[in-house]
Amino acid sequence: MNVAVVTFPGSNCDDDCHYVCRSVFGATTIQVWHKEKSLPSGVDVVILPGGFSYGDYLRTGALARFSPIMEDVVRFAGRGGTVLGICNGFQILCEAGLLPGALIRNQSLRFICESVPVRVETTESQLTSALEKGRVLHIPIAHMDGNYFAKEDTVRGLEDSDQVLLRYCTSEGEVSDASNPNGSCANIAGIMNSGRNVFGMMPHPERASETPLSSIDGRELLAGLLGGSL
Amino acid sequence: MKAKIIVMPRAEVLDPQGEAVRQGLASLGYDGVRHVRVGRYVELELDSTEDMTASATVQRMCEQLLANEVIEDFEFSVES
Amino acid sequence: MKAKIIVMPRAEVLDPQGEAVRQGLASLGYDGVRHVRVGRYVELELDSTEDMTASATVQRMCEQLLANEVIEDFEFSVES
Amino acid sequence: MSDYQSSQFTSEIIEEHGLSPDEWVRAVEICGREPNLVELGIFSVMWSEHCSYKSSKVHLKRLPTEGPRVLLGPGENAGVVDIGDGLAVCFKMESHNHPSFIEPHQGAATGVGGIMRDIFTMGARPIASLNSLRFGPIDHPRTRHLLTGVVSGIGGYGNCMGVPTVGGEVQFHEKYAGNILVNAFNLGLVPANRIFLGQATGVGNPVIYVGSKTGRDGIHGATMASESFDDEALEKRPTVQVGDPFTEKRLLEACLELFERNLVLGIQDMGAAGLTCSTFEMAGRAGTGINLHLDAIPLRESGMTAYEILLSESQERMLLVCSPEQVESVRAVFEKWDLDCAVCGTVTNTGRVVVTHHGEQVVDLPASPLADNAPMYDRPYAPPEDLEVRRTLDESSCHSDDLLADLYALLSSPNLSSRRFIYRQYDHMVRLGTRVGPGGDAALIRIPGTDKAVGMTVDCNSRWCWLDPRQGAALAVAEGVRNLACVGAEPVGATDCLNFGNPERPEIMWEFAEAITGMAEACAALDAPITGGNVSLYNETDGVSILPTPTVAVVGLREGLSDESPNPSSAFRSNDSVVAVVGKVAGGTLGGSEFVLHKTGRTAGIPPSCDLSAEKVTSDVVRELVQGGLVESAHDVSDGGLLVALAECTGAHHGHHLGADIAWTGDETPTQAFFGEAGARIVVSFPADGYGAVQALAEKYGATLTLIGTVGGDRLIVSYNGHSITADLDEMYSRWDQGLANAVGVNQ
Ligand SMILES: Nc1ncnc2c1ncn2[C@@H]1O[C@H](COP(=O)(O)OP(=O)(O)O)[C@@H](O)[C@H]1O
Ligand SMILES: [Mg+2]
Repeated sequence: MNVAVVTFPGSNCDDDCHYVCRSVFGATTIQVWHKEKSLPSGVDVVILPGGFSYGDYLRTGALARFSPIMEDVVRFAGRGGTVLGICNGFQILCEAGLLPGALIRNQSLRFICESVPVRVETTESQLTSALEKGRVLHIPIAHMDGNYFAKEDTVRGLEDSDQVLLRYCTSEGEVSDASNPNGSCANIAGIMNSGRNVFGMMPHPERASETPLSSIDGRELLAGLLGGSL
Repeated sequence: MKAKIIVMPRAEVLDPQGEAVRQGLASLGYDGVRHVRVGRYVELELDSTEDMTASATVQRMCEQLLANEVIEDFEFSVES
Repeated sequence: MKAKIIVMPRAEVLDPQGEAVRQGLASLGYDGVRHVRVGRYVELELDSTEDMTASATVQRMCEQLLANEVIEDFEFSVES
Repeated sequence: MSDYQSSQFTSEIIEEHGLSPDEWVRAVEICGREPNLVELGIFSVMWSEHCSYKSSKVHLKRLPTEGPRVLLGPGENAGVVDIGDGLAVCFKMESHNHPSFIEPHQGAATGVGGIMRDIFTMGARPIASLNSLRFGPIDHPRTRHLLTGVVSGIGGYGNCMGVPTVGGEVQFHEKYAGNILVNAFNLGLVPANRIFLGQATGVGNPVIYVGSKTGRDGIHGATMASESFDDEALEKRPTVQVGDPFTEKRLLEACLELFERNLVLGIQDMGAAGLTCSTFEMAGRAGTGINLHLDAIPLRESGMTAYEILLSESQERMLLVCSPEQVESVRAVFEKWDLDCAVCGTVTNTGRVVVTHHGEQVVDLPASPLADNAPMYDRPYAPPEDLEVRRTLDESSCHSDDLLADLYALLSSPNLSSRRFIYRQYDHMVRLGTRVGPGGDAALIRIPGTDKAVGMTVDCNSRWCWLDPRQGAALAVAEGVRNLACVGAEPVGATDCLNFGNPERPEIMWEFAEAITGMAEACAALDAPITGGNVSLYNETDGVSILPTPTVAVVGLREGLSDESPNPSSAFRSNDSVVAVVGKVAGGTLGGSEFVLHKTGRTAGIPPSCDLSAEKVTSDVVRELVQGGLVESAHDVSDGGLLVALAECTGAHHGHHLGADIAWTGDETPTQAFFGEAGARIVVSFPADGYGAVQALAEKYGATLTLIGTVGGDRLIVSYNGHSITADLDEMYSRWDQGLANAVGVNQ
């Protein structure tokens, strides 16, 4: 399994993604600098990691989507290649138009870092095919702009074609306003594109992949993608 | 040549900053404030070209980078 | 009654966001952009009062909450 | 004043540069002539209290700075301590009090940026931050604005840097209403054999400027009108610096790339006094000189004078020296990260710093006398006249009529309630190291590729320090060591940030000297050598000084951890486990306590003293208990006393509340027993069948161990000499958890 992790200026979870892919899943990881014009050959999965690409200046992800590497990431996704955007990576994918909608400022206007429960909304994806629908995972979020917005019909479209991956919920799996940490439309925490090969999520599965850390629930999502044996 | 660009959250998009400002103003005693929206204001200094081209250029800049039309509207003016 | 307020980083203060946008525009091929500053644009709807009072009120709102005068300047207009 | 005897400057100009008549004479001596205006500016910043430590140095010398693991003590940008496996940690704490009062967000942000540069300039990658904050009372009109701004500034900068903020402390007290404190700590990880120093070595080597452009930021010095400063130019000087964490993040990665590839001989960040300080210090430390060309410096604004360029405090800049062959490689690295990089000078053997601007020589000064032989003062000191008044407390006036109501009130008070409102705004998990984060007694950060983790904590009970600076400072160190013990870490070093009032007042100097004495004793007794720190004086507004606040951050090491080792926790874990206190249960005092503050609004009385041998024994026992997995929880008894500590043990973990049934007897009043404060006490819990092993360990060290109850149920029942309270867990938890957010007036 060859995983390319793109480093934008200001990315700060790139090291974490390399580390987890390698040491938890035994994948081969390749560092890709954003100024590269093409992804290395033989890449199976591309990860756009979390962080503050371009300092989050202007809008999150707005400047990163124009990084030279992004053209090839778009081509790769167009060929059906698997792309995962985590947190800032999700924001970049939305700005690049690979995923619908946008991530705006948290409703509280404050940064939120904590482990939150999220509910698995579909099993029709590489990430979740081994999980049960409705399963509650505890995974950390850490963001200032995680408030998912899309037009009503876009959200309905996502729901109708089963593209919602994860929703914020209570520990018991109930999706409600009280369990919505940032104001996201329909409590959406993660989605995929219609081709079901481009994934974006605000929670950080790489932060929940080893026993000494907050939980190991994130590992189950990544396992679907990286095919490692747990 | 100077371009002045206003980028605002679209009407249907929730504007948490605007709402926070409204509440902040209310708690300071300004309760006559009915509605607040907070957007971005961008000022560009351009190498002077003809007005027409400048307008077209700024329009493209907004579409490509300065505004995200999923959530934002923009308007601008160009002056020399 | 509507107030339109522009809040900008003061000229002498570092504006990292403006600089990042300038570089971003340059990398998109807009290299005629010499200088960028990014500020905030706030639109308020006020219960209508007389223009004079409204102006004075908005001025106070800016001083108290909307602008941080240590690092920002503001200007505004009021229209009915 | 005629004794300035200057031919060019009025005495006002010299005074406004902060030079005393004696210092002026000394400056003239060093120059061998009268300094020019630019040089005067340089003396001014280099000999400022902030850069020269002129009032504090005599006392700082008394601190123990050596230990078996210390690789580098005070003097460089940060101290370095060996942690084995070829690795070392590099850490330091700095204050950014004044800027944070003027503009809380940017002031705190640039404070964080500054301390991180101190760390990565040593070759280390920053892996964790702490902060220690002081504000006026929460209902003071400015406090909310200051608190929310400071927290968003710390988070904004640290989060963007990708460095987790893993702990800290916050206190509110009226003495800080006009002068808040923002102390920022950072710790980095560095290969022990690859530490970089701030030295300009190798005659002929290029001196390179990297990072942000220089603007007119933070130039103090001359506010007077003189030919070189028209009013317009003065107006152009911002009073506040804006932090740019995006640039600093790139600067960090670029510098780490240089270190990795050994492309640097010496490097130093530009902090206070900017280019001047780094140039003089780098040459001074290496015994060399530097020729500096200001025309090469990347500028943000046009028309800057030599004075302004040299004294600018623009953020996110570094100065480095490499060999001539390396210049192109260095340049390529900074180009990759889109950062400015300019060769701006050369290392010389003259021992002098010579600066040219527009073809003119504007400075020619010897490097080391300025950097190393700054004036030093042994300022007079005497105890404050009101010390006896401060230490007088009629204890009968403050006893609890309703123990339960007082417990609830304390738990929701700004000083004792949960800090979740704050640390939720800090990314405390990035870099995947955080085994124990904010909310624990100390943070515990694992070191990849080893079985080790680094513990860190920052503490200071400034109320105690006001009533007894010597004992208070000693207790700050002891609390740090105790907090580390609770996560199983052994102290390896410490850094401090000494925040005090005006040193020209004898009573402030007395507080300072006493605090140093207490810190020195405790650091020596508890094996926590001071490897560096920071002094912040003149913290007073309108004649009101802050409480003396010698903040101490202690760093510890934990070894032998595996993935399966449970993470230490302060919360009770299982029903029917035994609750015990290591250290004396009795002996808490109400003097200077949270309880007295809550009851009377006063800070008064005789605070606890620090019993160093009891501290040592208590910490040694608990550390070994935690390391050996013999206890399920360990929690230090600090502010608020035993009852508050027990309450914290029942609910310190979200969604995991376990009650307890506690009882003991003694000779104190119930108020004292429940709310009295003291050092050297830690609450532990362990399965009943583990008692033998715990007892044996306590005996081995000669520690007192008192069983006081059992874990279980959904209430906390505490009874002392038959006085008993029953507290509802949900009630306690919600008061504690929401206390601070409610006081600030936000929902979370
Ligand atoms: N400013 C802060 N930033 C981050 N964490 C904080 C801050 N203030 C307090 N905390 C965290 O809250 C917890 C309680 O703090 P404190 O009451 O000072 O603990 P203790 O008394 O055990 O030293 C600790 O885990 C501490 O790290
Ligand atoms: Mg403490």
